[in-house]
Amino acid sequence: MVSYTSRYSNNILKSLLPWIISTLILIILPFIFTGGGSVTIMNQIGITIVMAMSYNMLLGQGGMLSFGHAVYMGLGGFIAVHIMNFVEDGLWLPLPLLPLVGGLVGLGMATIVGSFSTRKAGVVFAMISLGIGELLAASCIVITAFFGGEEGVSGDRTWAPPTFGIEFITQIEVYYLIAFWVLISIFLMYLFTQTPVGKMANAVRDNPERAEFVGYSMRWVRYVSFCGAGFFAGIAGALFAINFEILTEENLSMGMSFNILLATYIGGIGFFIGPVIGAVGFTLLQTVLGLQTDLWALYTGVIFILTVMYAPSGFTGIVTMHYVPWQLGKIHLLFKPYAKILVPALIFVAGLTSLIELTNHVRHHSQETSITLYWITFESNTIIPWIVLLAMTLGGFYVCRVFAKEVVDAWGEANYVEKG
Amino acid sequence: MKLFKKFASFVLASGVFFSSSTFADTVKIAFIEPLSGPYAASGSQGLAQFKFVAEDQINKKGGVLGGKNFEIIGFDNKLSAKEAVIQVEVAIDQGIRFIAQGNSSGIANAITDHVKKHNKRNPDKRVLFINYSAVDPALTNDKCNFWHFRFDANADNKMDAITDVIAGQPDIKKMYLIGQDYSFGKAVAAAAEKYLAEKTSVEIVGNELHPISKVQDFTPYARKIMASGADAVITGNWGADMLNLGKSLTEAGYKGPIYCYYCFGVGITSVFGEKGVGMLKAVGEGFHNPAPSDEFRQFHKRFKAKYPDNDFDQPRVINALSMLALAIDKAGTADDVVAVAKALEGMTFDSKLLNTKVYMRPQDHQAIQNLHIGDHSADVEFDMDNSGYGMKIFKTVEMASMDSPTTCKMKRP
Amino acid sequence: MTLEALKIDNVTKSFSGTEIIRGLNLSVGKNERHAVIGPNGAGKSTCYNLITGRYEVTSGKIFLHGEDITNLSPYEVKRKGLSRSFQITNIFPKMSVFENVRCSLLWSMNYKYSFWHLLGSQKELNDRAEKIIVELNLAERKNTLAGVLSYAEQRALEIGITIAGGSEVILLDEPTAGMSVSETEYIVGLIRKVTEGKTLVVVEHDMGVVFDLADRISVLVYGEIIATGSPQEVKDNQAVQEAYLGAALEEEH
Amino acid sequence: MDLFIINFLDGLIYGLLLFMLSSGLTLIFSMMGVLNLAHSAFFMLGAYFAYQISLYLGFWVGLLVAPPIVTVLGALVERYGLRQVHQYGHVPELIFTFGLYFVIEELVQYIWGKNFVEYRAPESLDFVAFTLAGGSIQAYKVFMLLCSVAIFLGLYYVLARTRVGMIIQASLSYPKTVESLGHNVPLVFMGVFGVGTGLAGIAGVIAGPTLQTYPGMAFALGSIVFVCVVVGGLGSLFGAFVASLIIGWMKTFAAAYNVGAAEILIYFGFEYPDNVYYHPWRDLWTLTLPQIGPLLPYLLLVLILIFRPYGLFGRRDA
Repeated sequence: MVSYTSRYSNNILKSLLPWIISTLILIILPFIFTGGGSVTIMNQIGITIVMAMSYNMLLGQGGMLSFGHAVYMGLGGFIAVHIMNFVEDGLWLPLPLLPLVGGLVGLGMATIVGSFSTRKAGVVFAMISLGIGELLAASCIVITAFFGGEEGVSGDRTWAPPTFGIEFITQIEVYYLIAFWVLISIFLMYLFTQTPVGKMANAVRDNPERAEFVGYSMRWVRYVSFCGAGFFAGIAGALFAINFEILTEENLSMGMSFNILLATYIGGIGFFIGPVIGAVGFTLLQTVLGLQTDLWALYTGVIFILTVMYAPSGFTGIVTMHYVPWQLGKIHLLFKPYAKILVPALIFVAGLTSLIELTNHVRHHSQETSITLYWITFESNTIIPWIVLLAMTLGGFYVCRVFAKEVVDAWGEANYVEKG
Repeated sequence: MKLFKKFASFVLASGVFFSSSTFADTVKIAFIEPLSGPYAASGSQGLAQFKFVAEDQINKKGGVLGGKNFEIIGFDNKLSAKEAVIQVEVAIDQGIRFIAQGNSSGIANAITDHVKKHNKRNPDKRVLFINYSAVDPALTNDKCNFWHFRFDANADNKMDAITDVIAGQPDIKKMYLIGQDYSFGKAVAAAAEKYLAEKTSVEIVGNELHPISKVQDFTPYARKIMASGADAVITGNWGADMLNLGKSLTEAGYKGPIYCYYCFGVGITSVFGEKGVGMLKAVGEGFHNPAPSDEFRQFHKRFKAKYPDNDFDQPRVINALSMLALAIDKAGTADDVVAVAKALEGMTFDSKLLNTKVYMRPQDHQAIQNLHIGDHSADVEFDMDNSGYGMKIFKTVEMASMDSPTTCKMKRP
Repeated sequence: MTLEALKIDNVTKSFSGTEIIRGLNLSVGKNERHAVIGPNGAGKSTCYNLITGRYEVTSGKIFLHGEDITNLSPYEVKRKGLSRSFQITNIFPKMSVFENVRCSLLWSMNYKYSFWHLLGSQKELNDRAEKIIVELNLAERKNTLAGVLSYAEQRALEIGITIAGGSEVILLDEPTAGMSVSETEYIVGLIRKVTEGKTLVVVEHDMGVVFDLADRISVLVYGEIIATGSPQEVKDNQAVQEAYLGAALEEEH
Repeated sequence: MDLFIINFLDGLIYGLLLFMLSSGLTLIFSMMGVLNLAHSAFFMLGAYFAYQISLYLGFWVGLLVAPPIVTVLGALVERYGLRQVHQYGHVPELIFTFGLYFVIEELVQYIWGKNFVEYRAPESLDFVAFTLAGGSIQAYKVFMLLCSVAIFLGLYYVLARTRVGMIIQASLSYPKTVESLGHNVPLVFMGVFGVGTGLAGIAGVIAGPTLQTYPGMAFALGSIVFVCVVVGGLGSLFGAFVASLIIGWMKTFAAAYNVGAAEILIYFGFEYPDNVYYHPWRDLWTLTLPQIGPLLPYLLLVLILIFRPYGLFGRRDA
């Protein structure tokens, strides 16, 4: 009996360990990345994480492709901003509880829309979500009393009564508020995957027909997941409202929904943690790469297409692929080929992107001849950079092709299980 | 190994994450506009003009504060309020104290709101908002604040000028108002109704708003306008909505004038070509035919030499940067933005280059300046879109709306 | 009169005008092991699909323990205590064997659409799933993804999913199709074991299996039951002989 | 009445243009089960290619040459992109075409810039064909109308009367059987995807001069085409035709008649508020039909999907 208890508590500790580590990381992060700009970006990453995780409840866990998930986030956010403004008129609600209200709004909306949209999955579901998304995004402009037209609705989070003496004036205070809700949301979403209906969502995704023959209506299973996703999207919306203090029609727009799809997919929809990676990666692509080049969207699009084609389980999938070699103790076989291909691959990518940037530069900024790429400034109207970059691209590509075989062989070797 | 180091430094340096260094030798101005995506054209055109004016008009003349140069840094807001707020934060974090923006009043609203809150919460890192193009009247009325300065005439001022011209045209008896269904479109319609009633006996035969950027085919609207018997049309449309409306009207056989705010540049002038002659009549401060001065000819030549594909269509950029430079010199600091703002208030700027005066009204931070009504014409010295067509001034309203009322109640620190 | 476990009363089914099932009558008593045989295309699978709500009947009624289940949806039929397997393996390929079995237990253990129970701490549920997996001889493969099991193991899992919910009436669709002799033995043994004390309807081509398992046999030809009776009665039936011989002759040509 | 007729004609022209787009989309869907989200991007490519060619060789050469280029591009995308994704299932295919849309849009901006380009109707069609109720109809619009009708008849002929059409028709209903009959279904897929995108390309070439050629044109028309196809019934060419016309007329007439909510509200006995701009229901009182016109197709889409998920003319099991 004693041993059972200790094993039990040991298990609990083991399953709680990732959460404790995550909490610590979230606490430490602002001390590593200092400066208002980086906290703003981290806040945005946090919001995107909640949103992408919520989206993955639909796409990854439930097999529903939605083109209108921003609707639930947007509505949650709009209500949250309005409440922030009501707080000024004497409504008592501490700011840290606002995401709960946002979540309930998202839940409410999902309850309505889900009641008819979850009857079918696949194209029909996708198209209903597109229709609803377009409808609401467009009514944003028409219903100005609630949505504030194209300039949106803004509020001020500092009007809320102070919570434990915190007024949420600085970004860092907001960061910890968001971090708290990110943890709570991820934890709850994780628990959801461990419940009967969460598990049946996977079953319905894999084989809806058989799920019906074990007694579950696929529609109701989808409906519950859909409502759950709406709830967490609403939380993300309220966090958005707290962080940015403004909600506009953009929050409900197709573009927003598309971005979430991109982020989630690049991260990997088949894994619980995938959307977190995707949200971090995508936000950095958007903000950091966006500062470097105005072609960031092109690069993001290409990365997305490559993911869909060659790594359907996303970035997380690529990482988890290495679990088997690691377990077999053969991961070291991969180090050398990887290191070998890394250099030519980097040269290839650097060369190709530089060529693209250079062409773009000549095409659209013809008179400014000096251009800086990867910290090297040179003249774009001379022939030498072109030759060098072309050589880098082609050479890098060729060497990659040669080394690729080694990688494939090593991969096969590393995954080979001896019989016996 | 060298490459690896390079890669590592790329990863590190690409982050705004680590960098928060401030260089004291330049006065940095963050230019926050759409620089990617479908609306990037106007953003990158504006950036070119800012960079050129800073170099040509400020830095070459010795800069400010005895030798500090203006440095324009572009930030991509992707025409999104959220991104704009993020970029403002990033800019502030890089030590930038002046934010310039103008495309889309919605974004301007978000920025002015954010700047107001930021300045209240961070008195040590206050910033000024240089609005060079967003014309929603609310920005200098109900939503005005001490940190916001508008260098473009607002929608009301512009309508004031348009209706001055219309009042002098007795053959215009019936007017059709059409605009995009959002705050700016509504502001244009409201101003048109008001001024037409005040100044003329023109009958408004149609007043409607259409969904913004959602109408692909304007033919039914054109039919309606034809059927209403309108002699003239007023519209605040821009981009594809402007182009499609104008094209549908010509195709439907409409022959009258279209008074517009944004019917030139970004390809619109070149697509209209000969068909726009006698039809498009735009309001703005930025038309240079005939040339305002010899100096401007030289200036324009230098600009075109550097940016042959761009138009210099926003001379208010010259006003904005020149006035900012004067204010910084007068305040003796580029860090204490309160002093700079106080110097800017009530300033009258006499531009030899543009041969005009600009007055920054202190009560609402609205710049008062000459407004022109221009004709789409081939008889121009400076064309647009390199198309051979440009805007030829046929009427100028001096210091337009100098005494217009404002609801602004400005709180000063 | 005791109620039949399953009763099909004059059911017809047409697909765009063509009648596939024509006035089908069948009754299966409680705890009976009933086999349905017939040549290919006779309508056996259609018949299953009609009973379990995959297709809507054109006319007629279906009763389960005397209760009308005509045109109920598959999950409602299952909740009333009727469960089926599929001819083409129909499992949850991206979930482990254990999860497959546990999913099929959920409804019958009244978890419904719960999002407040954590599966990991439901001791009874997990124990039952473990027990079924042991019965299926799949204990070693407990944590393997169902999609990578061998064919015979998948067929065993298919049966496991079917019986896990504790339904009173079990419909099996060609449980031994495509199996070797030894695999067939294993599956038949399994079926015997897990359907103890239940009503079983099985569609099967392997006559050895049919005569081994069934108490009674019905012969379905061109959408009609032409004979029902004990194995011996069916063997001796003239119409059955003709139908089967006829079919055999046709196949030869 | 004259105004009605002229609006009817305008709506017809617009609807037929939509049909040119939706026919290709529905063809692809019925063959491959893929809703090609990048369809409007190919439409845009058609316009831009034709523009580029017209700069050197004139409009007519562009009309002839641009669609085949788009067709080849579409076929290549199927061969080297979609086929790779096919193994993962339908949802990844959908997501792939979505990514493709994104990339094409960026590429177009990369190559042709972000401004409007000067793609014009040919001079020879730049005259007023006829005038009705004071409104004139340009010869180019008549040309558009004729083109779309020709395409409809051509498609109909190919599908109903030729051997290729029979194979396609058969593949619509029984892809497995057609494959077992020895037809190279992957090749048919590639061909159909190419032709489908080629149809979008033709639509782009023809519509470019009137709807304007700019990087936002794909987005502007993108989702409305899905509405046509889904409302008509996925995979039904005739359904796409009917739905395109319905939506063409719906949008045209909604824009043409200024029916205001205020009139209706007053009719039902509500009183017009004194200061409408501060009234809580101000948006309702000032609402007009043209304002919500572009929303109507989406409303139709959602309603159709709720009450008839397989569309007006779709097969139930599709």
